Amino acid sequence: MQYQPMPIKKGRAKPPAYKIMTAKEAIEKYIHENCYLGMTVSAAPAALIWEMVRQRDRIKTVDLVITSQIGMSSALIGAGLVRKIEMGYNWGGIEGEDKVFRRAVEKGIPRPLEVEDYSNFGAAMRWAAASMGLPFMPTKSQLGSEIPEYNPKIKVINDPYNNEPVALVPASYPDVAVIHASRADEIGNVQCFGLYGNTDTLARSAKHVIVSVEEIITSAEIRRMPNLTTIPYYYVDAIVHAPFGAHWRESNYYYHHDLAFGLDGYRQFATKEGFDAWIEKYILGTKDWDEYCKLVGYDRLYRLMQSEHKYQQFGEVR
Amino acid sequence: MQYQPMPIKKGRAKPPAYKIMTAKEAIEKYIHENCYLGMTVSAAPAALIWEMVRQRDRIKTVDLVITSQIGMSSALIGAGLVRKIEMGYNWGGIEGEDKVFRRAVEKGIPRPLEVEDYSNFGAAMRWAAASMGLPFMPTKSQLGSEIPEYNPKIKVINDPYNNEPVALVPASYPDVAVIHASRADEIGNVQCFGLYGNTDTLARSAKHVIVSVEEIITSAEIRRMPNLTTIPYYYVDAIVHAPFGAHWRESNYYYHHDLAFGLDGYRQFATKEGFDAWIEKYILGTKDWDEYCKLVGYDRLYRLMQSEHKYQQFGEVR
Amino acid sequence: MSNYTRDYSMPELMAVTAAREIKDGELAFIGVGMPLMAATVAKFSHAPNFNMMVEYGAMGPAPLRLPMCVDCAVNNERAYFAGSQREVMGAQQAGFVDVACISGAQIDKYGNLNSTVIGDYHAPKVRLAGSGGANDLASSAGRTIIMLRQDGRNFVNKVDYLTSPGYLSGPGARQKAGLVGNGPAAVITTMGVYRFDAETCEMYLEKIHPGIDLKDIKKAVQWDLAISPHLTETELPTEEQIMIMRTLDPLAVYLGTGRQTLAGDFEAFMAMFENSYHPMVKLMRSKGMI
Amino acid sequence: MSNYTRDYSMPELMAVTAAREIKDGELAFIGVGMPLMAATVAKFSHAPNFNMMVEYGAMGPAPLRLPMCVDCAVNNERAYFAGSQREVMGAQQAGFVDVACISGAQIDKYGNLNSTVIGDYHAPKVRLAGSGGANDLASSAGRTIIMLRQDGRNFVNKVDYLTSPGYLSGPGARQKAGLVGNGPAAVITTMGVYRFDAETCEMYLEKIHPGIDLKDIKKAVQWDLAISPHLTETELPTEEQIMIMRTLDPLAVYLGTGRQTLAGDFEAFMAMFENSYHPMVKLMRSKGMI
Repeated sequence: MQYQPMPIKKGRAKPPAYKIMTAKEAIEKYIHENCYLGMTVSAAPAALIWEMVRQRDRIKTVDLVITSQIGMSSALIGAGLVRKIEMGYNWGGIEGEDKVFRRAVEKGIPRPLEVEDYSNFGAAMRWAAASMGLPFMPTKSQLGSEIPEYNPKIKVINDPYNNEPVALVPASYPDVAVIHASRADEIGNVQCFGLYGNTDTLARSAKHVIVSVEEIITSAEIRRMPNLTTIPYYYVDAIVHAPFGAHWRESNYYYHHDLAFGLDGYRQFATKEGFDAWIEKYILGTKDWDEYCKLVGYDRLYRLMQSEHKYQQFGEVR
Repeated sequence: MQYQPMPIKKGRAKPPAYKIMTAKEAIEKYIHENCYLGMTVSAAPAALIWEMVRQRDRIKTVDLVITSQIGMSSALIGAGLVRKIEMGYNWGGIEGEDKVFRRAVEKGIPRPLEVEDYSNFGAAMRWAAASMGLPFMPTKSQLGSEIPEYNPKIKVINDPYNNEPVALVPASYPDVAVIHASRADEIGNVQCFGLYGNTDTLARSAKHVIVSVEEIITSAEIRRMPNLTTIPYYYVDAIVHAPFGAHWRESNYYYHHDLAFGLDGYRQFATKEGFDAWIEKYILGTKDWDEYCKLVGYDRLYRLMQSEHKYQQFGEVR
Repeated sequence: MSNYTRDYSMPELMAVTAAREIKDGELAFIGVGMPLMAATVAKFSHAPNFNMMVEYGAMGPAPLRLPMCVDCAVNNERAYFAGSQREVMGAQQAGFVDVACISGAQIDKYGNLNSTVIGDYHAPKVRLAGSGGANDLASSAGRTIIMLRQDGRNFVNKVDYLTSPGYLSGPGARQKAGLVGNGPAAVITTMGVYRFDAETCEMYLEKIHPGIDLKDIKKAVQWDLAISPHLTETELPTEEQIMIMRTLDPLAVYLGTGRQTLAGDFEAFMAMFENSYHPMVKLMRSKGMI
Repeated sequence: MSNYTRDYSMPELMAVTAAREIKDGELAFIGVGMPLMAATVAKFSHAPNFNMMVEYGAMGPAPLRLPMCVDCAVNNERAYFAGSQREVMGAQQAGFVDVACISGAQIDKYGNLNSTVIGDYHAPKVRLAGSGGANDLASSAGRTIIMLRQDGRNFVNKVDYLTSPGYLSGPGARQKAGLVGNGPAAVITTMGVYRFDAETCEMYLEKIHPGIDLKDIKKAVQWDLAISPHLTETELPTEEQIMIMRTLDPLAVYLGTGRQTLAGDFEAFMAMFENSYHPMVKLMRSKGMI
């Protein structure tokens, strides 16, 4: 009787290996032309996005998938990198109207932008599905609205148990996720303090995951309080040390939102020329995140940190 | 033109009110005859289960829904309370074969027990569905096996995106969940340290939730590290202060599994007479959890606590 | 109780009116901006046991400063829970949220909202933010409070894109669509307060803001608006309610011109925190909240 | 490397044989009992960068003592992650688990397992534990290692209840059923080691344990068992591998009669921790793990 030993296939788990690299290295290694890029709003992965803008001539085009986004997606849109966005919300939050997004959708400036709309929870459930290896998730959102009518990927069916309508959303498996978090060890165990939105499920859905963090800590520190680990190492490809890496936005327990800076930026984003000048100064004109921070001013960043620490710091669990 | 103001319906959220009561009070208030009772294995809600056994003449019959269970479900089964069990696993773990469960299923002793089988994750996804208000969840488990053939509640369909098989499980909304956790404040914000299995989703699925805890803490302590809150107050009806409330099993960071006690118990559970004598001594013969602890011995419990603390304690998040 | 005041702005009146929709002990889903101010007024006055959820994963915060966005670190400050969006959004889909505040650019007589596009979806005149959480809350929250500017053109016969369901096409339509929540309870605008007829599900005018002319309201609504036979004037804010809002948000970032003031002025921004810290501490102490 | 030893028990041989199936850097889903001993041997010898997941919500523990169950506090000790079952079970369904150890009471030639009932489901001769996580891991883990006692009656033509899928009815059947994982890679029993033919998906005997007679194996299998033309004897445990297991589990709770020893004897149980603490510290120090 014949026999032929089974070949053993490789799983998706990333190894517990040294994963620290620069933003430049991580973006070069994982973000390629026509990449399907996942991103979420808590916290803002500014250090990684700025680096993508610096490498835009190489990257050329990405398709974005977000739940909500404020600012980061529009930096990429304004820089001419985005062909399509799958989204729940893309606007300016407290900084107001997102003219970059409007120009792209309404006028194709700097390039046409295709939009695929979901509700926030509908968009979030796409990553919930992918994070568990499922082809779809049901939701009780989006029903009755016109969101499914303009987005054929959302399928309204009668559930086979109660015969009541549910709206299915398909799993989203981004090629790469870019995430900003509180801290990580060098093999990629990541902790997100405070509210972190969909960061957890996004990391579980993407084929490759780049996480920038405020602090690198030892694995021994991770092991002291494993309940705080939100993204275990096996999802993570690269850890980028980027202190203040979410500025102008906030990082829970680290520093406060720099509203003065954000409002000023959005004022400049009102025109294409203003946007171009802004990224020329702050992104293209700086060679890396440290230079950006110097341009903003570490004294200013430090004051934002003190402002946050006045109100909250993580500490003893008694 | 006529008008008739809309009546405002009440939501499901429990109020942020004082919720501390004794196990006796909580079981009397929420557990009634024919109750559909949810329970999970981490941690073992022994103090609450013992109280149910004490009140068995009043309660008479419950239907259980679990993912995995070790010991607690069989205490109820052996006490003649359980008509049906929906489950992934019900056995003795390290304590070995569950003769109580076997007697009930194989011989109807002390009463016939109907079984509805799922895989563990299949069972878990029923609470994942309920916790988000969904009628069902898809899984990639259970496919190809005979589990769905013997359980018509599991429906295998081709998913509408890739046309590949998925096994749907229906949401499970228990009437009451009994849970043991680390600590809670008096309005019912609950923290579970260590591994807590499905405790989070079970609490979100049940109509009423009773949580016994090792420690009552202030709301100010909850507010110091809100990332550690696993069950927010709005799910919780009753908080029962039950130190060592999972004995003979363990409570992460509090005390170790009492294997010597558990093995001895399972040895006695091998016969109906042995089981009856055991519950007579430890449960029916004690009027409450404090008396049970005294019978076991607080010196012994304290040594189990020290044994756990030698290896791990929660503490500073640096 | 403090006295009514006439020293208020229209956004302040709207926020206070929304605050009055929130009951003590409720759980509410709140976005930043005007809903946040409404929630704060409620919490600091008649509803101390009310708690708010914030979309990106926080519940029950008790901050001493003004949150900047739904994912802002401030929402985590002394919260009962912080973590994932799944928790708060899952809870609301499961029926745990009593009340939610939402908005939109257009509304129709059934309370359906559009926050996606003005004009054609595929060639929009104005592209807007998209649903965000509005559709989710409109779908599943126990009830919704809708807040929007009434600009004369946005109370329309048909919204250009139905982002967030009100009563859809009328009686029974929400149930038929499979929606969990009960739909809109009130619409609070720059002109008045509207509710919905239990039988027809149509919006009617319940209260009119001080100084607003009923004729102007009728002109600002495209359909034939029903008026309550008990039409009254909107209750004025109290001095205390105004004090609460101005203590938390002294520069009127949310209810006035604060954003213009702060754009590019870091020192003014830092000073805002410095100057509001002690008044906030004092206010929360007086309420027994710290 | 330390030398091979003949001072071992059959459970120890099985655990060591399973340990050799685990590669460095892999992520494995491990239950307590024999799989835990296998995982520990792997971690402390050839696979220091391998990490285990435990079903009730832990990953990467590095404990100084013996875990008692899948929900045991020990699994949390110095872990990389602790929390919900959803994390570890979701990860495995999504394809992140390289290898998992499972078991059952009956097995057929395609590696299908029964851990639910012996006899008729509705009137069972013996009711067993049920699937637990076994079905989930058999469905979705990258590969599975099956460990079970071979008692002469449990290698059957047809399992009484198919709890955990092996290759189901043969080639292509897993894919057709929609299963994510690749199915069983090895079956380790009290008699030998079996693998599966890539073309037919049928189990064949690859290795025979020292002292076991091939004729006895054939008698213990109901179907016509294929034998590898390269049939060899199972590699013996090394002295170090045996030392590791006996340091972690000095009373042979999992691989011997420890449970009989401890039942009812609290002092013996406490002494087990006391006595194993320093040897475990010394062992982990020698491996650079603490």
